[in-house]
Amino acid sequence: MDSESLLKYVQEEYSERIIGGEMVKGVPVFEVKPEKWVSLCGMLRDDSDTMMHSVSNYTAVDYREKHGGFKLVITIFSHILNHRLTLETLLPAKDDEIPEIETLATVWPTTIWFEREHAELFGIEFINHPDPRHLMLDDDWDEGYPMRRGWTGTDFVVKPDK
Amino acid sequence: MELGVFYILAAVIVVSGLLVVTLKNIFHSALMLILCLFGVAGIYILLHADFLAAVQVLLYVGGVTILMIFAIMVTHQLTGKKIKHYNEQPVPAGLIILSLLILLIVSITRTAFEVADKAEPMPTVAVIGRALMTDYVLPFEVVSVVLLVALIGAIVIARRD
Amino acid sequence: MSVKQLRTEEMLINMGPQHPSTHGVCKLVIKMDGEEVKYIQPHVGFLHRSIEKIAENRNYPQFVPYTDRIDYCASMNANHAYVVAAEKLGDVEIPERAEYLRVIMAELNRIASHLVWLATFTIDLGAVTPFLYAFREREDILDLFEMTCGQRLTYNYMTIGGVGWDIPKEFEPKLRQFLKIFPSRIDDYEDLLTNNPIFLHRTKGVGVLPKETAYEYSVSGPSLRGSGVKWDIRKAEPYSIYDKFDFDIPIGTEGDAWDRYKVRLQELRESAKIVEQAIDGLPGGDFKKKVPLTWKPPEGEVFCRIEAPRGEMAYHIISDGTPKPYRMKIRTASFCNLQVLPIIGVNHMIADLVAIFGSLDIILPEVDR
Amino acid sequence: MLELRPIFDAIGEFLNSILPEFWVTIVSAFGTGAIILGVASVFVLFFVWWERKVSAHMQQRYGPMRTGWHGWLQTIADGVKLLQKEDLIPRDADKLVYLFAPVVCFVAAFLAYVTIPFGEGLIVQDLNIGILYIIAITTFTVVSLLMAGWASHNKWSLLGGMRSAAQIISYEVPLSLSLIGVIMIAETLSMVSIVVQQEGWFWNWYVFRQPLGFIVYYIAATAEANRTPFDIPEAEQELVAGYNVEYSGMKWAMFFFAEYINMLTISAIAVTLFFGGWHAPAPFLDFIPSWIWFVGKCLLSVFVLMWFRWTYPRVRVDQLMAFAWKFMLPLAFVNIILTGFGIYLF
Repeated sequence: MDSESLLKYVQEEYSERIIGGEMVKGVPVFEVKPEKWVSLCGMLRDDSDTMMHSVSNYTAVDYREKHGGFKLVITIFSHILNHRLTLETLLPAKDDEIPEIETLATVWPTTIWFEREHAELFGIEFINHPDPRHLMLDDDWDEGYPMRRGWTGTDFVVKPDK
Repeated sequence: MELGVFYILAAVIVVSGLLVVTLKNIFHSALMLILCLFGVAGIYILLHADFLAAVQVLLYVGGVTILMIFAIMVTHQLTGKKIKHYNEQPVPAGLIILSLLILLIVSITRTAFEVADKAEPMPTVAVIGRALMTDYVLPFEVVSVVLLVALIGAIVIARRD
Repeated sequence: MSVKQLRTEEMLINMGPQHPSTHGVCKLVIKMDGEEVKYIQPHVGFLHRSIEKIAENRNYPQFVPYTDRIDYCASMNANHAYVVAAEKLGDVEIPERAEYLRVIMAELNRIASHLVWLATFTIDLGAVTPFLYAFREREDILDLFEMTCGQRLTYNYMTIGGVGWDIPKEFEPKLRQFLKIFPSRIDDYEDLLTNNPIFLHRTKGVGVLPKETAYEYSVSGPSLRGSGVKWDIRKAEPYSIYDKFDFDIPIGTEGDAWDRYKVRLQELRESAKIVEQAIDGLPGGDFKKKVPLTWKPPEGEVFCRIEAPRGEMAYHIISDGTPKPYRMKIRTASFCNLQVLPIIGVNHMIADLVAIFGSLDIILPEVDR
Repeated sequence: MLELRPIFDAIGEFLNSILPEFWVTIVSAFGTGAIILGVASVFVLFFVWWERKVSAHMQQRYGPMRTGWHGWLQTIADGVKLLQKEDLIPRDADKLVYLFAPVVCFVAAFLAYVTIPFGEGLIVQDLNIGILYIIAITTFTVVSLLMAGWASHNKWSLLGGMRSAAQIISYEVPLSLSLIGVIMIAETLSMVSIVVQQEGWFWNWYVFRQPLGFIVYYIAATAEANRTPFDIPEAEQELVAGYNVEYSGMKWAMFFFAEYINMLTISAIAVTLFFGGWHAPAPFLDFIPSWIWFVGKCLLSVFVLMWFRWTYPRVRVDQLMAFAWKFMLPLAFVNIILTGFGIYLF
């Protein structure tokens, strides 16, 4: 399916799950309601017209100043139909709040590591995550969430072994 | 000189044999067993039974004890250092050992050991081979069958899980 | 001594971070029943440099050297992914010569990267000699790069708006000579490995990656194509000028280590074909369009992906109109490919685990970024 | 002409003339031991350098070039380095066993040299059970590997030790059986007698009567010596270095030394049993001393072992076992049966 018809198709089929959709540089981008996030992803995967069975990228963006929360952005695509689209959802959060959302691991297992990374670097909690450990940072990291904007780093001191 | 060598070997055998049963670490016991069996092979050489000595080393050191060590390594619990030897039934064990000791003493004292002449060592391999294939062919085959049965039995037990 | 004490137990082993076959600093916590691996858990992050955070504090052109460090075996491709994304973000038109040079360099680097893979994979299987054979050819490519940009590992060659330097005069004859001998060198590798019964036994049926699992875990690159999926971003979503070249996408059938090996060897030949076409069609003219250090792309975001040697490499750049990106997410192939290791690596011997790890072509700085 | 036998005979006579018999025995025992140790050490030094050169030239590089002419001093420099290295003992190691493992390995490697005829009359003791002795004594190597693997208190070492035990026990069987064909034809276990029977032209060598036996022997011996493609007990890429991962300095060097000595041992056995020992391939070449022929053949065999190592990938542990039991063992039996028929018919 080409991008135009994909945009139209998703807007019509899943209108109650999305807030809006638009074309950004030739790729359809949809704003999804946070509570419908997982169910929409699952439907897009199983729908034989979209067949989005792979994740190209999954990222979190700190938009606390601009939109008042964190955005999750996932780019999914189909090997067979050769089309891709981007889904976005806004998780409201202020200051040091930790927003929560259902995990996508049930839809695409590859998101497990992406979510582990977002959880430790951005401070987003993924509910029912199968493996909620740190991925990149130390297990006992307690210096905040480095990828949040405004995090300036800590004076890193090597702690002696306990 | 031979006597000196004999006493050295005997000391090695007795000490290592004692250590086999007294050491707390089962891996060390197995190593001591290798030393003990090696000493026995040395005695065989002193007696000009060189074929027997080589077979002793080949089978007992190269085969049996290595398999024992292998089993020790595979069973994780045994690789720790805190293995304790303990006797659950000391009385029956003591009785058996005592009777064995008496049997040995009796048989040693009753046998009249003939001191052979200083004969030149003979190639024993051909003689042993011929004996095994003619006079003792039946016992030889029976032993083989017993070993085969043991082998199959081991496989059956190991395959159960 | 009870029977329970005599029971054989699973052994927990830390494979890594210092282990010769984890290709960098990765730790695999594995549980072994005898020689058989029953459970694998990769631990990564030892090389985490938070390049994404660094990106937020650097101007766009300043960030190019950092992309080199994401994948040190294929820096050109990592450069390429970044500059293509940034140019798409700012709608920068670049001279045609620059596009051709980029393709030549990217494909040469793909060859170099696959050669490193071949070398390390065979050394994982215990064959040391192909390692040095592959490095011999890689050396030629590195000489070409050195001639062009003065670097042998982290090139910093491509810039937003073109490439940093034009190729010197002696580049083309040397490249043509390399292209002439290279196919026979690939035949050498095949002689050493492809028909070697030990190699066949070590790779056939080892680490089978079914198509469905590959989809679920977003496996990409040769590892995906080994499973029989004809998917190559150079063909599926042509970026740069890849639509101008004629090349095939080799695919496997079973998805085992053998197929991944065959696919990569075939890709060596295909990449050489592309380089040949590109050097034949190399136009004259400018090689770079000047982009100032304080280049400001318009506000907006872009997601752009390319086919790196290890698979899909993508940059998601969000710009707020300032000279520094608001957020940059780097999606790397190894990050997803490594996730599949615990799935396809279990119930194999530990020697096979090493072979599977090698056959997936994981590079750890790419995972950790 | 340049035979070494008369020299040793002269030394023996000289000793007999000045010392009582008991002391002659002692002195000659220690003397031969020292000579073997010295000669073998020189061989090992040479092999290490040679293996580097062979591998380098197979891989289109030079290998060591800086220390001495074409790097021939490199091994000595390495030895000096190893002597200076810190001798680490892991904290949780079983110290006594840990210390003795390399010693056992080293000694076991040398014990085989008692019955190897290096040239005409150049043998320490021509035992009646020569071959059997060598097969028996080389099993001590595996004991040392098990000791090293177990005592290091390292899981990789333990795995390496287990692998080596399984491997060597498995390959011991086809190895021993492959030699039976030669023994059946020669009707003796004595190494010297076997060599004497292969006198004359090269087609008298047993390799032409026992090709199958030779192949089985050579493959099994490669496995016994832990050389690639059967080097799974140390498998650098899987087990880091297997049983010797915790060893450093001279202890590690002793394992290394033993490995090269074993390489020479299996080559020497192959030469003795299958390639006519010290005999020249043709009678008119007899003017060249016998020990040169023997050493030359050994070096050729060692070169083939190196060639294997730098060509093949490593097999997997289960494939190794399957190969031993399902292929090598039947082949060895077939060889024995064929030899039996051959002896019966001719």
